[in-house]
Amino acid sequence: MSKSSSGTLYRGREGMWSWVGHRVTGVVIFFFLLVHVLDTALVRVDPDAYDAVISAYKNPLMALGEFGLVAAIMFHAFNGLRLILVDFLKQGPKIQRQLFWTVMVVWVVAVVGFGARHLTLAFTGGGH
Amino acid sequence: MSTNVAEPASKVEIKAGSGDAVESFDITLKVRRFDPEISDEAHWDVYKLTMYGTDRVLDALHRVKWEEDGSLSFRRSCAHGVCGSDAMRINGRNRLACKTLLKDLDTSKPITVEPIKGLPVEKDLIVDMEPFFQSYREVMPFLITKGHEPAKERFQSQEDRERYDDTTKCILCAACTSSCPVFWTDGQYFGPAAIVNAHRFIFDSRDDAGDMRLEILNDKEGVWRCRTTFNCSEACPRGIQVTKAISEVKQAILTRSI
Amino acid sequence: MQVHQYDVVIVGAGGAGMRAAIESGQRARTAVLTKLYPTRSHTGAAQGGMCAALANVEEDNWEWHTFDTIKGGDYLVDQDAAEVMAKEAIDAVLDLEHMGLPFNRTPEGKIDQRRFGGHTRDHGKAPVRRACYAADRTGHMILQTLYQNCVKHNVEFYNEVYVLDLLITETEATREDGTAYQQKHVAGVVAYDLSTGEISVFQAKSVVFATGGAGKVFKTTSNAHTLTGDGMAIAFRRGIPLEDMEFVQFHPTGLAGLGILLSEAARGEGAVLRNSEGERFMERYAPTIKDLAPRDIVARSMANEVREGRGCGPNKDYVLLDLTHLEPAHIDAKLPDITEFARTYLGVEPYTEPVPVFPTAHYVMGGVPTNIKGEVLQDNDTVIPGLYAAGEVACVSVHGSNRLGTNSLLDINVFGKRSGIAAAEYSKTAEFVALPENPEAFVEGLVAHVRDNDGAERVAAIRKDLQETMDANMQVFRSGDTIAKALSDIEELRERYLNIGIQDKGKRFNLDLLEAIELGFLLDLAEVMTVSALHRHESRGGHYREDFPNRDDANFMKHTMIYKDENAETEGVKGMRFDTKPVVFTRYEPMERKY
Amino acid sequence: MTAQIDAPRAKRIDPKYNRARKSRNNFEMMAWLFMRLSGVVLVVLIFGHLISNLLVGQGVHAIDFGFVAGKWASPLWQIWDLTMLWLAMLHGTNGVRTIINDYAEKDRTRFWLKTVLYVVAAFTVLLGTMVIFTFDPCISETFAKSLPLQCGAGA
Ligand SMILES: Cc1cc2nc3c(=O)[nH]c(=O)nc-3n(C[C@H](O)[C@H](O)[C@H](O)COP(=O)(O)OP(=O)(O)OC[C@H]3O[C@@H](n4cnc5c(N)ncnc54)[C@H](O)[C@@H]3O)c2cc1C
Ligand code: HEM
Ligand code: SF4
Ligand code: F3S
Ligand code: FES
Repeated sequence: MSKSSSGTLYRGREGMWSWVGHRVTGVVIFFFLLVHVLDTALVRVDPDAYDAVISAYKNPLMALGEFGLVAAIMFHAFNGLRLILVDFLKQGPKIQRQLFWTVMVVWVVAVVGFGARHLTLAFTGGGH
Repeated sequence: MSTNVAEPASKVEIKAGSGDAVESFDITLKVRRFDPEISDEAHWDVYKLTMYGTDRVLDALHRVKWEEDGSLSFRRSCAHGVCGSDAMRINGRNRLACKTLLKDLDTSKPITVEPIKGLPVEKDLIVDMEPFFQSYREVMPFLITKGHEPAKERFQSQEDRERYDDTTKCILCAACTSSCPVFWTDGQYFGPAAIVNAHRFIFDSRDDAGDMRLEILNDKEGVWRCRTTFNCSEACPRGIQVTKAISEVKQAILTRSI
Repeated sequence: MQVHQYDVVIVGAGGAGMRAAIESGQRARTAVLTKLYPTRSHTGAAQGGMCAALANVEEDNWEWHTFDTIKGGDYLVDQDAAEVMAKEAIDAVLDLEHMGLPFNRTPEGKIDQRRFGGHTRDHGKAPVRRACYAADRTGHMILQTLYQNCVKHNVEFYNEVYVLDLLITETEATREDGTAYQQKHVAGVVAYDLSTGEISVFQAKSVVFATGGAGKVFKTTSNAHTLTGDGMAIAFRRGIPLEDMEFVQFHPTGLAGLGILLSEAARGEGAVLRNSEGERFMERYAPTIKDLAPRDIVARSMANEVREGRGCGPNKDYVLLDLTHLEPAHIDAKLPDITEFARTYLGVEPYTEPVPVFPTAHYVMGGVPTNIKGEVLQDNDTVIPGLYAAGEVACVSVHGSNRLGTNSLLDINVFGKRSGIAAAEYSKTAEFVALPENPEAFVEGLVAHVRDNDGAERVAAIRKDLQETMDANMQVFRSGDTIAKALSDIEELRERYLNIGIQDKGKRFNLDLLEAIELGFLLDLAEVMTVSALHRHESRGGHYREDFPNRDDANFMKHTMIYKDENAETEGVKGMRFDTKPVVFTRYEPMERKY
Repeated sequence: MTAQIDAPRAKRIDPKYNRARKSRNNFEMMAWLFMRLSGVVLVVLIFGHLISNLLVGQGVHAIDFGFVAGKWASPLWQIWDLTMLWLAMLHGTNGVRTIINDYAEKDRTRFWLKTVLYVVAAFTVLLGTMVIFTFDPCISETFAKSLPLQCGAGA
């Protein structure tokens, strides 16, 4: 196809951007999952190594990363539920935009809630 | 059947019509140009025009073509949104140029006009529609009936007729298919327009080949590639609930297999 | 140059072309050449309906339909043709239904029908429900259904291929009465491929012209930009006469200033016209059927209201179409598209506000003369074997001097089908006519001339001037003076046309070039229209002359025939020959046309 | 500069526009359905997992070998994590498969990317399964002491 078909970005709306988000978060989670299975596998090999790796997760910087990951999972999860509703509810396609904004609200609330808890735990050093 | 309406009054009070003269304003039109006879690269051309309140993007393009640069090429015919010739990307979204009033756009910024995405560009705003029509033809977009043709019309209840009304409105403008991020990727996806036109027959009570069409759309390039991004529904100039139609086809395939 | 051979070549993929293709494609090797993708054809813009005396909702029969057609056409209709059309209308509608057309339905599930202008029960007693419809998208559904069936039957299309010439050869022949004449034969067409700029020859045993109308001669029109009368002009340039070209229909309800059509179906569903005083003025002009009078009458009444100062708006130059007494739900069910046009293009909400409307050039009643088989005539009665025409390009003449609403969608189906069958059948027994020498030479010359000319005149400017003079002088009201003015303007524009220059010199998608060629067609047709109009010293149907306000059956109950002829001169125009052709009467005597 | 103009469109359908070989079976439908069903289940599983690991008590700070060992001492959590692993991996793998199908431009690239994907996914699933099933809390000495009976150590 000729190069000229590129041009400005398509200005999609909620539907398209939520799909971009869904796709990106899906891939991010997938790669995390691969790593996560690997690190968890260490429990089978050497408990100390496992603890060492896990303690890395407890570092405040990593906590931010975890926070991001959980936010991604939550977005993917909530939006995934929205997609399922859109697919199976009779009124789904009609109310997709409302559903999207509901997802956003729930997501923000959940992320803020989780963040408050998780980040305080991480930065106050918790029990250990 | 037409309902009977009360005979209208012979004389009524007419409100003093909104007598405002049509206002004029200046716009900047940024058009993506491409002519392989001149260069392999596309570029933007910018035009400054004075236009009027009832003018549409198509009028602006005509103004350029007729008064400034005759080589600007685009398709158009009916000029009122029924023939489907002039789908293009206006300010980043697929629209019909003849249905997009300039005054409804932000005229303080340049208005960008580009060809629709995902189909090979031939020249300026003209793309090759053949892949699009190819998909359309593949879904068997025609009535298929078994048995004898009745001497009179086939009967169809008003409810049955209403069932597929929405998808009969399609003008094959390709605004939907070329707004679909999945179609952009490799152009193999059947695309929303083909599905809309299959839907029109799948849900027509007179048709007997719904199963065959469902089978066709159960293909790996069929309905399952739709990721419900809704760009198609938003782009459709006929207001067809495209994603809903796709959903209904998905569901029909599911119920048929289970 | 490439030469293609087909049994049948159909030019145009609108309703008429595709209806012909469906028949011909199943009988003979057929190609359809069309300058637009088939579904872009202007048949898709038709809104209101297609008439047939199905009698699904009330008593009706095809004989009443014949009568209405003849009376509506102000008795200039060839009555044998009108009979054929009204009779075959019923099958034409049923054919479409069987092909899948989604008509609106009655509660019993039959095809629903509604009222339309000029269609009456029992010879004018009251409006009758005769128009079969699909909301206000009837033409769209017809075009889609026909295209779908072309796909079904694997019809071969050449899309965006412009036919620019008709290949005609002539042989010496003698008539029954012993006089010698030149018999024309059709050998094929020459076409220009928009995407490559290549010119190719299509040799064919039969050629069907279905290129639609020529509304772009006017400025305010319901017609598409691409309706430039190509078929008529091409035939005319090859010595085929044009019949009744003075009769152009102005549809009463175009969106004011834009010309976009609001179907007569609006009035069929109960909308009424009002002037600035809020008066339903049609009660004065057509007391019996009021707003549902034939189009020429309504359009003139509107123009008259405006002329007498009862127009609306800042310039008092339009009247209002009032739907506000109709239920919004009813409007949505029956007139969804046209109300959206009002909203989109004028920002008017038809539920609550009346819509500004004014007559808009809509339909060319005249065209290439044919008989009821769709065969093209080279004079009053000599058929050109193998050449057919159907649809708006043709003049059968079923519409006479004024077409009734819904009769055109009918015309394209009935005569499209007839010509498709006839063309295929003819091709089975006929031989290819030898191509003339250098068949492409004419088109090559035309294209090269337009491409290489470096004149100072712009195509768009000439076209604009043409359309403006036609609007000003050849519209609803005409007179000897205005017509003469239009004609002299056209002559001037022709001079300027010789001196055009286009900017796009490329081969690919050179629409600049084609617009210039189309302008040539428009100029030819405008000239024929004005010359025809000058000759007709009477008022009849769509042709209203203020200097001759009455119908004059004694002198003008006949068709106008204009020929291109280098040796003749008509109304001061060199190269044109004027003739007439008798009207065919079967059983209806001309009466005064009152509604 | 002038580019060559070949016929931009063949008169008839250009073979390059013909869709790749048809696949008329229910695979894509099942995959689609699976994404939705697994999605619903995954919400429960993943949120349960997150809550128990990151929110309850000490949150992330509580996680160490002992935490894991303690969890997997219960068959409920074993099954929980096992299902989650399988569903998430299948779901994720299928998701990435879709994405590869979308964006890979050549059939060869597509083939290789998918092969790598499947190998990695299979490896990960098997590894994870093995870890959960053959998990041995006693390899840690500290832990073995606190669970003398199970480990049979220190006796
Ligand atoms: C807005 C509107 C509403 C209408 N509503 C009604 C109605 O309700 N009822 C009714 O009966 N009638 C109605 N009419 C009239 C009717 O729709 C038309 O007269 C009819 O559709 C004409 O059909 P056609 O097939 O002759 O031409 P078209 O549909 O115009 O098709 C012309 C075809 O010829 C092709 N063509 C033209 N020139 C060339 C060339 N040089 N080379 C190759 N191809 C060429 C074009 O590509 C096109 O495919 C309406 C018309 C308009 C404009
Ligand atoms: C938490 C619960 C989850 C839900 C409700 C959920 C839901 C969904 C749904 C419905 C889809 C299909 C989207 C579509 O067809 O358009 C999907 C796609 C996907 N999911 Fe999940 N998912 C979840 C968890 C996960 C996890 C844990 C992963 C990673 C391993 C993942 C990775 C993906 C990927 C990569 C896609 C493909 C995205 C695409 O094609 O655009 N998801 N998810
Ligand atoms: S569904 Fe809508 S956007 Fe798509 S082709 Fe049809 S009319 Fe155009
Ligand atoms: S834009 Fe594409 S992804 Fe589906 S909802 Fe429309 S077809
Ligand atoms: S020109 Fe016909 S849809 Fe725009």
